[in-house]
Amino acid sequence: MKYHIPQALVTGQEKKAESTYLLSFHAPEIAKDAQPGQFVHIKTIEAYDPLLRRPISICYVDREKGLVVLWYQVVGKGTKLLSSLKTGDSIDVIGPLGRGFDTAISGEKIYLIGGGIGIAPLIFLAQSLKEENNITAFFGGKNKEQLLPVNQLTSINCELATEDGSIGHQGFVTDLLLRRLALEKPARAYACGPNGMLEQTALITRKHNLPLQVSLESVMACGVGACLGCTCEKGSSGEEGWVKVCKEGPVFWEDEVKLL
Amino acid sequence: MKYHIPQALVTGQEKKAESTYLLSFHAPEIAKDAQPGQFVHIKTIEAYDPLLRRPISICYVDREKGLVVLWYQVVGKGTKLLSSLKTGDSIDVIGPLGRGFDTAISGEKIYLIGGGIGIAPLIFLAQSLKEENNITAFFGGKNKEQLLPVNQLTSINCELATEDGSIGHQGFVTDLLLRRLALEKPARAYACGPNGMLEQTALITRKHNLPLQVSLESVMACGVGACLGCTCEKGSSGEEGWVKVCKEGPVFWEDEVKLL
Amino acid sequence: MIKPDMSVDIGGIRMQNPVMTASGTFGFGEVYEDFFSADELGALVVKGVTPEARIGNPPSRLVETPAGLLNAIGLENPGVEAVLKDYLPHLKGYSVPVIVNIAGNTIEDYCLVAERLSSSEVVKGLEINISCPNVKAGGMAFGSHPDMAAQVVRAVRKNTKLPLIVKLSPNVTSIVEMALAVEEAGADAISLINTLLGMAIDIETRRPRLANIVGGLSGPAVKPVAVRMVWQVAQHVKIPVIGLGGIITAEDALEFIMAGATAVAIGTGQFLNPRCCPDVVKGIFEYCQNNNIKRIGDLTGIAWKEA
Amino acid sequence: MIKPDMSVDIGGIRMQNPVMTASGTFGFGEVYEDFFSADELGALVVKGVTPEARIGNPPSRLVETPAGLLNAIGLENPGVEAVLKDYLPHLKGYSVPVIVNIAGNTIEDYCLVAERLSSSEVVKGLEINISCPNVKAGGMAFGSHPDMAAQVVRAVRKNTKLPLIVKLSPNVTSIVEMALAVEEAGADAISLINTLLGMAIDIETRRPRLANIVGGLSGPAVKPVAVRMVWQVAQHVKIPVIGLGGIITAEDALEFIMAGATAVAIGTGQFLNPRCCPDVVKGIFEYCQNNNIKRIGDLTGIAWKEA
Ligand SMILES: Cc1cc2nc3c(=O)[nH]c(=O)nc-3n(C[C@H](O)[C@H](O)[C@H](O)COP(=O)(O)OP(=O)(O)OC[C@H]3O[C@@H](n4cnc5c(N)ncnc54)[C@H](O)[C@@H]3O)c2cc1C
Ligand SMILES: Cc1cc2nc3c(=O)[nH]c(=O)nc-3n(C[C@H](O)[C@H](O)[C@H](O)COP(=O)(O)OP(=O)(O)OC[C@H]3O[C@@H](n4cnc5c(N)ncnc54)[C@H](O)[C@@H]3O)c2cc1C
Ligand SMILES: Cc1cc2nc3c(=O)[nH]c(=O)nc-3n(C[C@H](O)[C@H](O)[C@H](O)COP(=O)(O)O)c2cc1C
Ligand SMILES: Cc1cc2nc3c(=O)[nH]c(=O)nc-3n(C[C@H](O)[C@H](O)[C@H](O)COP(=O)(O)O)c2cc1C
Ligand code: FES
Ligand code: FES
Repeated sequence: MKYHIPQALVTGQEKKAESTYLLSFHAPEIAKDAQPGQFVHIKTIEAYDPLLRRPISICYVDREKGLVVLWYQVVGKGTKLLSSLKTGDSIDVIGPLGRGFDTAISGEKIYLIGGGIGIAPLIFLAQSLKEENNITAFFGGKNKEQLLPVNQLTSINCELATEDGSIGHQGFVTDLLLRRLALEKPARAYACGPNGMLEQTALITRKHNLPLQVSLESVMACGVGACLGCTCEKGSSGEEGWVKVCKEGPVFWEDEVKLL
Repeated sequence: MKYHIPQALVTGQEKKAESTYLLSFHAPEIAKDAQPGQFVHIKTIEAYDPLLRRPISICYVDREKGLVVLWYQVVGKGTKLLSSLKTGDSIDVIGPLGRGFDTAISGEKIYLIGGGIGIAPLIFLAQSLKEENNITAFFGGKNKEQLLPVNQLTSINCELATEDGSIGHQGFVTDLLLRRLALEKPARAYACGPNGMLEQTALITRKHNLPLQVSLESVMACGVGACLGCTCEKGSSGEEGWVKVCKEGPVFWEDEVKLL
Repeated sequence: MIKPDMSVDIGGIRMQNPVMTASGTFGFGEVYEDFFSADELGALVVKGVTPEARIGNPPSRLVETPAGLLNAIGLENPGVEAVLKDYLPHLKGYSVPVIVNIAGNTIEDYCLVAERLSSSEVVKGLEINISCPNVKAGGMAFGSHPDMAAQVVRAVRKNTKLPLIVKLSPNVTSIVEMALAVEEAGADAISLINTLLGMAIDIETRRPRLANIVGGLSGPAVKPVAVRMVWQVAQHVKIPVIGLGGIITAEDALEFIMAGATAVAIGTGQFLNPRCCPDVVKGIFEYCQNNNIKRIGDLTGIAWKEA
Repeated sequence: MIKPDMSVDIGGIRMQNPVMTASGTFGFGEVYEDFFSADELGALVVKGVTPEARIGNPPSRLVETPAGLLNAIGLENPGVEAVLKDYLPHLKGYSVPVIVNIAGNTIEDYCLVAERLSSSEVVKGLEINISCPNVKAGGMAFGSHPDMAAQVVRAVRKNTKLPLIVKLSPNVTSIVEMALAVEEAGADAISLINTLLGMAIDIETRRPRLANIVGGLSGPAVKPVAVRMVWQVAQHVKIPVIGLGGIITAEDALEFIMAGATAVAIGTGQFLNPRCCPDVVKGIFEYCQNNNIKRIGDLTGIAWKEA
């Protein structure tokens, strides 16, 4: 079920780091039905510029309070408008949309690999998988600040990497992943982040025969599979053509899409 | 001199009545140079919808504090955006623009005739003329609420009229004007308000040979005389053609424009 | 309160109200099921169909522009046989007429698709897309020349008994000339506008933003052009006009109707508001009620009829 | 930091930078004096001038649309003699070239205005407006047919030695055909686009919002169409192209330049930001500095030249 809530009430907006925010709003139906990896599609203004909704992954839900939390970065005019919302304002939101992560797994060792704002959907995933599985997260970012929300939102076991070394390993998350893979063999990995990081991750997991799910981004119009605009190239597992990131994704098995 | 102040600081926003607001902002240059009847031209949003600036008359200035006050009504998307501004926000404003009222008058009996939001520029006019002249204002509106800002902003002698009779005379301001003109002969009148009111006023002042200045509205693009878009028809005093409301107005001698 | 008669007739297709979906923005009818029932619409127009499956253009296919959307999907579709087999049966469940948008590279392509679709009892009309800006061959060329457009229409006419709507391209010098040519050739209705040809360049990569270089501009940005074309065409043709291009609200739809449209279609608007179509139906109904309009048809062309 | 060479040459008119004002949006050069000096510009293009004074269209003349502006001014201007006598002398004070936009109902009109303006030492070039959508006779018709456009250009060419810029209408099926026709006829440069023909209807009064019924659409809404036309034309002509339509920022201007424009012009953008032109000059300069572009000309058409 998808919902369209033209007047979801904003319950909080926190600036966490340079142009990085946590936004929460009240949308019990979305909170109830949402699966990790799914996203909401947000109208950032009543007028027609920016015209389109903006897709943002669901980062955290509080089903009891009916709250949905987003972790987002201001990169352009839509996210800038989003960041001007205050508690008590209302936003027009559709969701939950898309195919989320495969969560039919239990009693396993699981890796989460997240880069920058790509950590957001993995928080929700951890929230849902941590009871029944043994999770290790490899999260990377520019600096310590950018990774601040991680501690606020989750208590899973994290190994951190930053570009400037202000916290954790100075370097890439994939360095951490490689180091750890030398020691143990997990059952599955999930990744979200910049394309370069996903590519590196896929190279590594392939070599280690580690099944990998990735969450992708793409420019979207409808967000529901109507416009065929958000396509990305199919991977080795299918015939020639495209998959719709909004509908068949945003989460794919690594070989369903062409990352490399 | 005209100024373009892309970051004028909002110093106050008060809701006075149903969709009626007083907005003040800090713009010392504009406050210093503004003449009654002039307007400011405001960009209500960074994005391109609504595209154009919105002209709003200067209602009151505090030259010492460098403040400009606007009294406006929310009628569409531009004014709605304006009403969402809060103290500390910045607005992009150009002004003072246009030709204001002729204020070269002293020691005279003067009438101000204002309807609804058309009262706004007359407040500033009263502010400037009241020391040296004897002013009577005839202000009309829908109801008591709509006229509330009058008391807040000026202490001149007012006769009020409302459609619902909730304050003052129940009926038109022009009723008040007619009644008073039967008793005395002022030197000049100034009017601003809906077209119907201006027409009725002009009919009356013509019959009484009372010189009248009116402040007009028109849809504007540039606000500075560049686009020739804001024209209204010339009156009996000139040859065939149009006047630019933004540049040759918004204030005109009644016979300069075709009201009737 | 009166209960206005909202029904309209588009070349023999009876519609309970004048609001249709625009081709290419509603999939094959299934995607908005979570938000409203297609049975609330006047008619359902589905994605452009070609003889063979087409994979469409590579990404990126979308660019947002001020109040507009550039798309270069490139007529991705499963081909007419798959549409008949896998998609149309699902649409049987709806009570509203289903209209299929058809496209091709050659006149034979159009005829073949038309003929095959005529075999389906689900299909109540065809919309001939002679105006797709996003494919190299065909499409656009047919939409740019009155003679070629007329040829397509005449040929398709011979291959189907279904009502034929011809969708015109706005990228022409004289839209009236195009409209008269297709009317003369046997069109039962005209829909306009398809997208305006546009493009955008990324100043960082210094390359066009769309893989296809050019794309079609839709959304509120193009509405003034669309309303003007409906206004011009409706005064010159006898067949009904379907107006579209930038409709988001009932007010937008009413502008088109007053300009001369018998019905309207909504594309990009659905992306902004998934309930755009039913909301517009409701808004038109209320306008009629509040203004004592007995039949929506009484508003068609009122902006010039009562001038 | 390098100091990029911002100068360009438009058909013999040397400009210190590629940013011009768009005709009809800058009066006769005087109106923006409070905000910046016209000497900061590449060139100054003034309002369309006709043989006789024209009072233009009645109000209302403006309608705001999403990210766009519809205008129907109707070429209000004091006529060529008054322009020569009362307006041009004032422009002598500027060091940047002044270009006058000219219009008329007949070929003779264009020739007369061109000849008279050639007598002024202030005028450094003429922009032939064969594309004004807001006047009943002339204008538009010349802009819609390659042959007629060429005739106007050829005739004007015989009446002046000044560089001739021809401003094309976007309301045509093939902008390239129009461009080739005027190039062949002797144009020294092409500017595009003029406004798109559009309209809007007031659903309360049920009448067109503009007194002239139709008007010209400008502003960010039309930019994708304008960039596409510059991209198409610049690849087919040898003369320089001036790009305009919806430029507000330096990024917008760079899009046009990368699409193939040698210079750009700004109209509606000035209404949003009275310092739009000098701000765009500055932004282009900074882009060149940051990207190590030595000559702005190196960016012209780079989006297709380096493909
Ligand atoms: C399924 C999905 C989930 C997402 N989840 C999150 C999230 O949890 N947190 C978050 O901060 N962001 C997320 N994004 C990205 C977010 O949607 C974009 O950052 C946002 O749409 C940009 O809008 P804007 O108006 O601020 O920027 P614009 O002004 O539209 O663009 C600014 C810049 O960002 C680039 N850009 C625009 N859209 C995207 C995109 N979809 N992907 C990559 N680059 C883009 C543009 O090319 C441009 O350079 C997600 C995207 C998708 C598709
Ligand atoms: C010189 C001048 C001074 C003004 N002073 C004031 C003032 O002090 N306080 C104030 O509240 N308003 C004033 N106005 C009117 C104000 O500019 C408009 O109300 C405003 O531009 C509407 O913008 P919007 O986006 O809210 O409405 P829109 O969405 O643009 O329009 C909403 C409705 O208002 C109508 N409308 C739009 N612009 C105007 C206009 N200029 N005149 C009349 N109707 C219009 C439209 O036709 C439409 O029906 C002034 C106008 C001018 C020209
Ligand atoms: C993503 C997308 C896909 C489209 N696909 C088609 C199509 O297959 N056939 C067609 O005739 N028009 C197609 N169009 C054009 C629309 O049907 C419509 O004519 C145009 O978008 C203008 O209407 P709008 O502004 O309401 O979107 C498409 C438009 C969009 C945005
Ligand atoms: C108010 C107004 C008046 C215009 N007058 C003229 C004119 O006299 N001659 C002309 O060739 N173009 C005229 N134009 C068109 C502009 O020069 C320009 O081609 C068009 O507006 C697109 O550019 P823009 O989006 O930057 O405004 C006018 C445009 C506007 C908005
Ligand atoms: S965004 Fe429309 S199909 Fe994915
Ligand atoms: S608003 Fe442009 S001339 Fe008055």
